[in-house]
Amino acid sequence: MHAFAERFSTNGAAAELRRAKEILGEDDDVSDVMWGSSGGFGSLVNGVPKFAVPSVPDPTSFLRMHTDDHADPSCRIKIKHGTTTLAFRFKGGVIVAVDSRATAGSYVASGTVKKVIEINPYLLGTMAGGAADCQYWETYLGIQCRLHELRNRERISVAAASKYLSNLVYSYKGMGLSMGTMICGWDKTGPAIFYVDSDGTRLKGDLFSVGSGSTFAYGVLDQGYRWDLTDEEAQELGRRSIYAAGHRDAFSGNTINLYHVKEDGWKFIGNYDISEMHYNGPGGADGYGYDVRVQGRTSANPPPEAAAAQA
Amino acid sequence: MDHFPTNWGRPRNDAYDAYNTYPLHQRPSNAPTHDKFADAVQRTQQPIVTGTSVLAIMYKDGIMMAADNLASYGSLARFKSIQRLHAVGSNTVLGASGDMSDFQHIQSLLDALVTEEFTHQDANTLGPAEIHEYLARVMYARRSKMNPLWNALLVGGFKDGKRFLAYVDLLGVTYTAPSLATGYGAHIAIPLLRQAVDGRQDTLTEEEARKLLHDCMRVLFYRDARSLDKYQVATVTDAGVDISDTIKIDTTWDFAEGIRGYGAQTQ
Amino acid sequence: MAAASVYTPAGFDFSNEVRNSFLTERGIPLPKATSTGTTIVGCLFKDGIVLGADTRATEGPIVADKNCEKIHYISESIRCCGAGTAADTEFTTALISSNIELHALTTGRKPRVVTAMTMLKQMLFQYQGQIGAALVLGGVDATGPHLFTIHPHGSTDKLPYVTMGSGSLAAMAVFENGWRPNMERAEALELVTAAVSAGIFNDLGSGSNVDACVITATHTEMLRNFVKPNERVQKERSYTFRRGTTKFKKEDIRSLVVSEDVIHTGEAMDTS
Amino acid sequence: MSIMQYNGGSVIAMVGKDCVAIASDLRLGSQAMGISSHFEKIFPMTDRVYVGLPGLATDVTTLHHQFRYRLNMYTIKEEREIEPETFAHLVSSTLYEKRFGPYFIEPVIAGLQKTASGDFKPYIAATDLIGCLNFAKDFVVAGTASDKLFGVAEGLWEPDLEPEDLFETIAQTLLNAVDRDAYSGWGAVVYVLTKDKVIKRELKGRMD
Amino acid sequence: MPDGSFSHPQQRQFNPYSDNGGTILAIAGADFTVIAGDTRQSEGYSIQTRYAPKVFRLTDRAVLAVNGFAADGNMFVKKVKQRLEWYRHAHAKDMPLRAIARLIQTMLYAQRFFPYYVYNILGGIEEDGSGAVYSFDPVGSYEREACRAAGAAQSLVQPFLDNQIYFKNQAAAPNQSHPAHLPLPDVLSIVIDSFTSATERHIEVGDGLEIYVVLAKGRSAQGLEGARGIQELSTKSDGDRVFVIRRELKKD
Amino acid sequence: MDVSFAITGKGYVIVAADTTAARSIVKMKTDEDKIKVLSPHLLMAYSGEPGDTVQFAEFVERNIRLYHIRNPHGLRPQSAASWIRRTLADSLRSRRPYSVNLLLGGYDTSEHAPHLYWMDYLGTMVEVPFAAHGYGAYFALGLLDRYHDPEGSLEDGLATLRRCIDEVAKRLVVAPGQYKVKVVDKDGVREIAL
Repeated sequence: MHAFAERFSTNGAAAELRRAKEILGEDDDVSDVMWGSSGGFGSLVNGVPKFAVPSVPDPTSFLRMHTDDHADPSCRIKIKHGTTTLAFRFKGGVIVAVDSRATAGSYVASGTVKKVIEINPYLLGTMAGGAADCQYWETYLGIQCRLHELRNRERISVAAASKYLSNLVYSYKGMGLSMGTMICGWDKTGPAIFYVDSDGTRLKGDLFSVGSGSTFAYGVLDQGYRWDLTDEEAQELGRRSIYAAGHRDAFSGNTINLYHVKEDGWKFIGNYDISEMHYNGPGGADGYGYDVRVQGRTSANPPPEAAAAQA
Repeated sequence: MDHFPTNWGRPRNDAYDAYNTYPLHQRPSNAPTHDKFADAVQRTQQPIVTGTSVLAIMYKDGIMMAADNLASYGSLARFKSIQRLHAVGSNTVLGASGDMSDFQHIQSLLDALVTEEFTHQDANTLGPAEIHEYLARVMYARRSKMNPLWNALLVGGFKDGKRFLAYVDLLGVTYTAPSLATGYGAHIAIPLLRQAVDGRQDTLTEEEARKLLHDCMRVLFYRDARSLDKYQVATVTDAGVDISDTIKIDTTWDFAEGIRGYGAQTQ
Repeated sequence: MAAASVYTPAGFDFSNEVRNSFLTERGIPLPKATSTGTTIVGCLFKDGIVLGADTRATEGPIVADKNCEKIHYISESIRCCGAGTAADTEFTTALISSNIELHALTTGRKPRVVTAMTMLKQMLFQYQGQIGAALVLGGVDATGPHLFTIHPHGSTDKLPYVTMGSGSLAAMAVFENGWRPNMERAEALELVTAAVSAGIFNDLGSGSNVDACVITATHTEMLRNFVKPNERVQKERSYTFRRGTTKFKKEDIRSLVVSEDVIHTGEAMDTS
Repeated sequence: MSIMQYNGGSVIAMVGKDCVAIASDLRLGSQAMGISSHFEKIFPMTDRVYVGLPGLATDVTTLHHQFRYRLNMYTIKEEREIEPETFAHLVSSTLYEKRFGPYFIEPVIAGLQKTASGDFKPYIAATDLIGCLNFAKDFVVAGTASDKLFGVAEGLWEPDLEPEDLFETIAQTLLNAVDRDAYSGWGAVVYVLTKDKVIKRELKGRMD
Repeated sequence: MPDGSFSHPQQRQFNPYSDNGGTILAIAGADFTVIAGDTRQSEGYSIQTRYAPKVFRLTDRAVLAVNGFAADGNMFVKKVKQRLEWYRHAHAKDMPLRAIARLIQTMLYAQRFFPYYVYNILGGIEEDGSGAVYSFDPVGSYEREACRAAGAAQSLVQPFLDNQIYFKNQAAAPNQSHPAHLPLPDVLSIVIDSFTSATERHIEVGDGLEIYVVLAKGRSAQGLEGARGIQELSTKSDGDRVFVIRRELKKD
Repeated sequence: MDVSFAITGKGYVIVAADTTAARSIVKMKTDEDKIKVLSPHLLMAYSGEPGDTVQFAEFVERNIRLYHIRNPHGLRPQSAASWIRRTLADSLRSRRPYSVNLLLGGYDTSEHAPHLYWMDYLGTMVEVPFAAHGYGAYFALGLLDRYHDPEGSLEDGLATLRRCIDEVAKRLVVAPGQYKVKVVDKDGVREIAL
């Protein structure tokens, strides 16, 4: 039958299908692309995926009512939150350090979250805010970066990648996405860090920290930061800063993941338990913890005779 | 997104202008704009004419379902002889509580479905499992459109030697058990039904089943203010669907004669 | 000054109320108290009253107490089952119990159930439902057996069989179906057990064991944990730890034994 | 954000064989920010009665002072030390007095009760914030990590543990529960009460 | 009202969500994975049914447990199974576990603005023969783990598993270290004890327990022989195998 | 938007508070002293609800002075802290509570040790080696964990304080411009120009 006629006819197979879909609500049209090996991501090649939006007057407040436990403490759908991430540039490249805790309300939902997303061997993204938002969009960004490489026979620049991500999430502004990420990498221009968040902000910079514990991390980071740090010093600074946040902030903690981006791509330096850092430190002998560091030291200042009398 | 440490990552409350985008004392209004035209399309946001509980159990020969004949309009006992049990095809019966107009819509959907299945002439007929699956999809699709069919439905049937009994409601929630009840019955009748049926569905006779449902309908009439003392029973067995005539519940209130007042009163 | 004292006047102290509403204004919601979801029941039989209750206390969806006691003592032949806010039922019944005892001493007569009922309803009405106690009061006195329900706002009801709490519908179904006038003691006890069990097994707010109390003119029998249908099964494994599993930083042992050395000093006293 | 989570903190008490143990974390927070890792929530009332006060920190101090005061009055009046059960009722009525403006504390009481024969019987109890007493034969918990503590304790607790084994069980229960709670942790302290001594141990817990 | 319920006007609206209680958990071993869930489905204080499965066999090497809002959960499982069926038709083999995990992420994220209220745990055997558990939040963030509990009693069960599976906070005996993976019988007993404990303390957990065990290809069913009420669900006997063990839990 | 810090060191407590008095978006004054000297060896930095702060500080000052007059000796820091906490906790139960956050630094001349108490408007009190109130705490605490030395000399202490102030100036949007710094040690209280 003529395709046009079929589309509007009220009988025949197509009409049947249309009616069934109307009743059963199968609105996520399954395209042929999904049939193949691209079973999950097939539709992506056709552009940005489509999302189901509830049919209510105000979808954002609907989403908020059901997922934000600050707006409604008894909300059941708890999206994971909380984080401290940081990244800074120095003469030896870029250091990326993150904690690994995810909390849902007061419950520590996970202590082993990978908050550095390895977009490709030269690009890292950090994860703060909604875990799913970051994971999904940065994976998606990975696909786009790879496509860029295939189209243009060269690696995408950090600036372009971050711009891509920024534009993407900006198109969903106001819908309730929550993402604060740093896209870090090394391209033709050298090491670069871009901060991108779901408000649509995109900032180029040398030093960023993002997340609920970022203020604590900034405290240590700013005081220890110089451009000409050695690699070891820089790694220690990243680790020490995340420890500070993990220690003081209830929503950050568990372990530190440390990455170092150099000219030949990023390298995973290690995973460090924050409690282990507190008591023993990375070397095993010099704990970061205040109590451990100052053990046996006292502020009491007795005059010599009183001290002697006490002893 | 809110960047304050204690709220980090949560959606921003735009009633408060954290980013100082408005230098003057003029804040964006968050109040929902009231659009008269938006009211033109009204969805069922609350049921109007409603039916109360439906009860259903499995027994030795099939399934049995009961529902009273009342449709209430709020607290008004509006229609006192409506039928809330509906045969679908020759192996299935559907019992509905909740909004009666939505139920009638479902009936017409199902009738169309059965007719269509019949026209295929392929020797297949729709059994209770298929009907239930269809209803579950319809109900879930409507809830996902935020436009629910305000019902709790029980689907019971007997086909190819197998009993089938399942529940589906306005949210699309489904489940199955040897004894089911909707509405008030889920609180009042279920304890009695579970006690009598669960684990004994293969030995329970039709007579026992009828008595059980009768007793439960009586308890419901005693305690459910939206119920009636007239009900119908449907059975689905090997022999097909049978929906009984209206049965009247016998009640006694003589215990009340000994009671004086609600407290210290004695005469 | 909210000075602490053991001699503070009787009654509630509202001194924190201002502070708490101040905190609530700051957007900090107040926590919930333990409540007993509860199935409590009571029914009349030939010689008296049988009361029944489950034994679960919940805090939201968490079971706070698996075997709490919900049948409270009012007097020797008057008992009261409580549902609602646990502390309220506990203290309200305790207060009335003590007042009933005083009343009995003043009048020199055995207390009556209506007296307890009136005291309870007056107290609850006074607090306008703020005291969240839903009660089933039963007992036998000089005028015979009586059974009341008392709602948090102070309304009462007098019936031959009553239920309260989140499992009340389940229990009531059993009563509506099975209660008859002038039952024997054993029958009544069985019916009450069945009613409470219906609550235990069909209502998530009720659980664990059945407590029952049989009150007759001459004798009151409290059957604590009358039926225990929900004993925990044996665990699959033992979970004791090797000593030394937990690392600790500091240890401080304080001995409570007062060591006393008896030292003989010289010779015994000369008593000659 | 409930008021109980404002400062955080959790307490648990367990019964062993002729001994009891009570343990708490040491965190004092101001919402998500940790302020101190030395905030004790367990206080000895007599040699054999200990009380743990998890909840709003200002009320921890206020109530501790109030209990100490009432206890002194009791001791002066009665000329004997208070028994744990009596103390539990003192706690309960103190809290219920403020039924309509409660202290935000859920006390946990652990002690050894003197029996008629002169032995000591383990006693534990907990109340909610308006003083509903909960006596248990196994364990009681309270605080922001209470659901976690319930889960672990229900799995790990066994009857008739010797003092040293009881220490391990209560310590493991507490540490693992508070590690899953954002508002509790920052070190922990355990008291094990036996008839002739009190063992206090500060645990090496996670500090994040 | 003291709870503030009348303090500001609220718009009443149809709530498309409900919570149906229950708890699921999964533990990965060296060459097996155990996925379990209770079978109670409840709403509010009512038990809707005592037997509603929450754990579903997807393939011979993958099992999915869903928890949260039952209608969303069932619909989601249905859609996952449909996608896997298509994959099977296109490729004449079952989708590997890690691919299923990613598939579930994208399917969940497609509903980012109208989320499925479903907590998913995917357990099974990876292509290299190791046991694996993937856990998801309602909008699709996921990670591979060794054990995970989700649902109503997650906060009761998870710390217990931390202690017993990961040996968290336990110092190893002198000159010894904690095993990286526990043997199957130990895991099974920990799973059963987790559920009996959760049943004691959480009102929405109980009635029945279904434990799915996925064994890697070539692994003998050692450790399962003694189990009561075991049933094999695998379609082939020479590949990865799936078993289910059914137990009763308390019904109050 | 007040920011205050306090740091203990070998035999002293440094208390620092910003000097801005702000109303909404306006700075009313930039040299306000928000540290009260309560006794020869006791300092109190206050911040919080405008009006409450000064009223409460003066109330405390008078009462501590009164105690000193009535008794042959002043209150030791512990006792003073306990009394202030009690007053604050009780006021919270009154019709109009004081909304004041405090840092109380004192030197105990009998045990020759400095003491520092952190106190918030609810009456929460805890003794700490260093403390901060206001948004500054979010930046300073991590830093102090790293750099604070309980046996540091006064110069060390001031250097650490300078780090805190720098950090806040660098990161806090509404960072105050100037601080008043006071020190208490065995010789009593004195003001230090930073």
